[in-house]
Amino acid sequence: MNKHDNRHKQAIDEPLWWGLFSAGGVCFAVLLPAVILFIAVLLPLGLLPAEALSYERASALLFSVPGFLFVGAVVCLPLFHAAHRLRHGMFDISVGNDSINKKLMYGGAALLSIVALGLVVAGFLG
Amino acid sequence: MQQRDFDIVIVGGGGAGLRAAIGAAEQAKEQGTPQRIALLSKVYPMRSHTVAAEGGAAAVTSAEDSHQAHFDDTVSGGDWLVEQGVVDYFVHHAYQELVQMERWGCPWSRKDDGQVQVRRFGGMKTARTWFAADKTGFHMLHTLFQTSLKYPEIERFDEFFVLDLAVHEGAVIGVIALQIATGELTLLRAKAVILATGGAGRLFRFNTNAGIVTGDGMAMAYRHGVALRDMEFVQYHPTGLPGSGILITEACRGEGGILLNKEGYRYLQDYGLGPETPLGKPENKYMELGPRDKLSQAFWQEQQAGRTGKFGDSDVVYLDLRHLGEKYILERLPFICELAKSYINVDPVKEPIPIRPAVHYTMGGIETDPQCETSIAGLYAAGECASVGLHGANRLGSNSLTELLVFGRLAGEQASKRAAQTEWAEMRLLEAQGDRQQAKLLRLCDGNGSGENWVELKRAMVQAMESGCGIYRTEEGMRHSLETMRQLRVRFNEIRVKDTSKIFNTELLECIELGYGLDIAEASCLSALERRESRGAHQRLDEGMQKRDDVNYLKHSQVFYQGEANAELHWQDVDVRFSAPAERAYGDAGKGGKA
Amino acid sequence: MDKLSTQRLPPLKRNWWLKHRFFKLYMLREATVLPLVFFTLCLLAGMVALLQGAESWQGWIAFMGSPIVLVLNLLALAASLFHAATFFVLFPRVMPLRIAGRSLPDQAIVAGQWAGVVVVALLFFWLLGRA
Amino acid sequence: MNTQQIITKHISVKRYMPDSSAEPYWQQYELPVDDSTSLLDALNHIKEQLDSTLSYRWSCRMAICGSCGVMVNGIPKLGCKTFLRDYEGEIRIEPLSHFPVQRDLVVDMEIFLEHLAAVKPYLIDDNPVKPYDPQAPETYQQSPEQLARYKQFANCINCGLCYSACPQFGLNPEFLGPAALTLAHRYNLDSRDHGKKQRMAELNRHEGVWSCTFVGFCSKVCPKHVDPAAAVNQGKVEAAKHTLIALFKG
Ligand SMILES: Cc1cc2nc3c(=O)[nH]c(=O)nc-3n(C[C@H](O)[C@H](O)[C@H](O)COP(=O)(O)OP(=O)(O)OC[C@H]3O[C@@H](n4cnc5c(N)ncnc54)[C@H](O)[C@@H]3O)c2cc1C
Ligand code: SF4
Ligand code: F3S
Ligand code: FES
Repeated sequence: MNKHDNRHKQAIDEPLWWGLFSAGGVCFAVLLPAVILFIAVLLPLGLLPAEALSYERASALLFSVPGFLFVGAVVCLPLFHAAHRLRHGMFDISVGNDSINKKLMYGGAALLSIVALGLVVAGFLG
Repeated sequence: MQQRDFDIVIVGGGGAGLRAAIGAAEQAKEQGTPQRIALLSKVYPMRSHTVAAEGGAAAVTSAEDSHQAHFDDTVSGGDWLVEQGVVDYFVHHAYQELVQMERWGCPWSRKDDGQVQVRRFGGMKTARTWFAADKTGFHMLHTLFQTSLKYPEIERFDEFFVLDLAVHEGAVIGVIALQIATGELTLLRAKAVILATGGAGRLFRFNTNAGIVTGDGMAMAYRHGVALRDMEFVQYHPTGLPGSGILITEACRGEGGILLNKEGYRYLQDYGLGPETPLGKPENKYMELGPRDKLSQAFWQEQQAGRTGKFGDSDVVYLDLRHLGEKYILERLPFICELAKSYINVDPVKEPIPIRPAVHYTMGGIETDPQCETSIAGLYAAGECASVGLHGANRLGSNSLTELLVFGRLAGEQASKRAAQTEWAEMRLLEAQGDRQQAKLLRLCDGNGSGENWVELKRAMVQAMESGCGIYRTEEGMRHSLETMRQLRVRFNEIRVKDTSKIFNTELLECIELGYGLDIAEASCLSALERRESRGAHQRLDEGMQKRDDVNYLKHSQVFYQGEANAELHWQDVDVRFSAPAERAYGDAGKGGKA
Repeated sequence: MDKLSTQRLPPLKRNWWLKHRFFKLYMLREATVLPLVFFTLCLLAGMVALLQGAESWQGWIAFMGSPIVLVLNLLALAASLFHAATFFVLFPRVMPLRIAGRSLPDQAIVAGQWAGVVVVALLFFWLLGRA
Repeated sequence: MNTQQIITKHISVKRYMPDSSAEPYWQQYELPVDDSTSLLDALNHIKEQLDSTLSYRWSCRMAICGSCGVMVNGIPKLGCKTFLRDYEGEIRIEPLSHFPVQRDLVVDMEIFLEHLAAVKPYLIDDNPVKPYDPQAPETYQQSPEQLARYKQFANCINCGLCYSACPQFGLNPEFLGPAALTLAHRYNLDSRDHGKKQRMAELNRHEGVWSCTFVGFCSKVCPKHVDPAAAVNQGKVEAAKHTLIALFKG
């Protein structure tokens, strides 16, 4: 049993990634079907009323406090969800090395999240 | 040959062995003498047969119950062939052991107020059987195994098959074991050895026991001169599944299940167990809650009278649970439903379960004193392999799980005390015995000899046991079986295995087990033949022997090994200091009487 | 006891998941994040466009309408629904809900989550669907 | 019931005999089966009638001892709870996946036992409410509801099928795996236990709950409906809570 003692390394970061993954999973499941349907399907197909997402209305909706929250729930959290699954998926098919994959994936998600939120703030201030 | 030293070596990782290991570890702590304990088992401990026990474990629990009542039930259940001092010790320590199990985490079933719940069991006057759904043995074994992991002083040797004890000048000095994975021998030197190897139900063709229950420990002690006591008493359980023999627990009847013959009639009322109790209102010691021997005998009578039904090629009667309702059945007896559905494709909620008696338990075993020590100094035995004198001519259901705890702990403590005052013997003494074992193994694998086949011999053994030593026995049948065992023992010397490899050679193990089995089968047949009366599980049809005969046979049988020669039988007095033998009666006939 | 030199343990090959339907479905579930990432990147691009002005916003909408992008995003829509189906049944097993000591039936929890999806869709309809 | 019709079936068994050959090979057997023949019955038939050199584990033959796990057509199963009546065509029997093979159908379970032991699977009561007194023994109280919370997770027979089903264990044998994590969770949920903190040290490692990706096949193959996948993932929630609390306490 002593063998286990020197492996007692606690994974303090894992609960964080898993928490973000789970929250992102909920957003992905509950919000994204509607988001994708409206923004990526109905909008470009012109099936929404013309002024629904006109430049003015879209800017007003996005560059606001609710918009900030929207981006957090629809972009940032799902990104972490995706990062988590990609990291584990790469381990599943033996691609790369987990500790590097981890940095790449979560780092990527964090970077894109900052960009996304930054855009909202920029729009809000500008 | 690997050599290791331990203060205490325990053979057997079932309930008794694990409890002994923990008991020894605790005792060593209390004594302030650090001790190393080896726990050997031919299977991983949680695979031991204790895992299959379903019904429960008995102890005086409720305020209305008393030690005296549990004592009386056990003594009369055993038809007075019990050591009464031992029973007294047992009933007084039963409760504390079950509480200790609870404290170790055993998930006993509960009442709404959070107290442990008890259920009725055959032959017990009051409800005093603790249970964990219908997987009591499973939960007890896993609790004990997991608790044993707390003790670093217990070192496990999983899948080590013990071949022999090492005995020198009347004292045990160690054991010789085969590591199954490698085929290598290991010598374990010890100051005390505990045998907890379980019963010998596999001597019979049709039984409720696991494949490993082959009586190894009994044979090992026996071959070194320890008496096998009361081996003629073999319990038939009235409710085994046809075909496999898989057990349908007595708890089914405790919960209110009834037994029917093919005409749908509750035939037990014709066998001194009536009057018929109302449906869903089982009453202790009446009808379906009579003792196992009586129920199995009633089956036999019904079979003779042509009132049993057929399932496949087995004669069966029916265990009907349907009136209990689906919800109750699924809550109290989930495992039974699973077993009946898988193995005979019958859903107990919708159909009665076909059942028939099957060999279940060996009441006799390695003779020990009330402290679990055998006639070899430092050699202890506990659990089903032992005959400490608790069960007599018939064991009561749910006494034996408690026995594992009470006497497992006692054996562990005694062994620890002894080890604290004993020195190791010289290793060369063990080495000599190790070499002898090695030679024996080589001979089994050398491909010479007339090439007797173990499968054939095994089949002959189990068939002879079943036909000669069944529920009802005759002089002629037993004599024939005894002769058969003696011939088979000679033929066994010519046995050779086909598989000569070392790694995980299970064929070799089967052969060694068969050798053990033949020796104790002979002892069993001999004591059965010589007991010229009917008592408990031993029922004779011979003229003038159909009744209990306390004048001549209120005695334990003891069989002694004589090497290649025929075994010898002696008689030993029984401890009856508290309760004089009386009529053993159930149903209305038992009212007011001792039983 | 020491490991035996004679033991064999072939390592798991990277195509292990092709061996069984159950594992293929697992991989499919994990792979739902691929189209999700695509959609998220689209969305990011849209935000940049929105910041740049009306013209690029219109350009972005046109880009979203191009057949390949549209197909990929339809895929993302399907993925999100498949993900939801798998994710919702896991939830009650990870967080069994108990009310007054009795556990809530799994089906009720799953149904509740689907109801959430519908509510969100209605919300979007209320926000964007009317003229 | 008169379904005792006997038919002939073929089964192929993956043999490995390190004493005589370094490579495993397939061997075919032909045997009579009826409606109630289990795979274990079939193996016993082979051992006694056809080929005594075949090695496999078994004991209780009633699906409670956990000895007899093998792969049947690629799926981990208990031999004694698998009935040949349910299989058409060829039946291929292999030793359990993800464990080193010792011989024939026998695998080395040592790592499984190590993982079990690692999670401290026993009641830890460092602060007993009532100390145990052999003279006046008393049980803890536990209501049927409290019992129900962990009961299902206490039904594990340690058969190891879930380890053969779990690719994460296959990829990394250091992963504590479904059964061990379930056992830890069983004790954590027990109202009588106070050992959660000690167990968390094991659970909250990369090789603890965090290696599980909720493949879920473990629960699918579990012969006792223990649902280890649920236990492991509830363990994640617990580990996350534990970490949060530890962070706040510094
Ligand atoms: C189906 C069934 C149901 C039962 N239900 C009940 C019940 O409800 N209530 C009750 O009180 N009793 C019940 N019993 C009886 C009770 O379960 C057994 O008597 C008891 O479990 C025996 O325990 P044990 O520790 O003595 O032996 P076991 O549990 O059989 O353990 C024997 C151990 O010895 C080891 N061993 C044996 N030979 C060797 C060797 N040569 N080398 C190394 N190791 C060896 C084995 O590996 C095993 O670990 C039941 C029995 C059966 C068969
Ligand atoms: S969780 Fe199920 S499959 Fe896994 S070891 Fe336990 S009983 Fe076997
Ligand atoms: S299969 Fe393995 S990955 Fe998790 S859910 Fe079961 S432990
Ligand atoms: S033989 Fe015990 S589980 Fe199959």
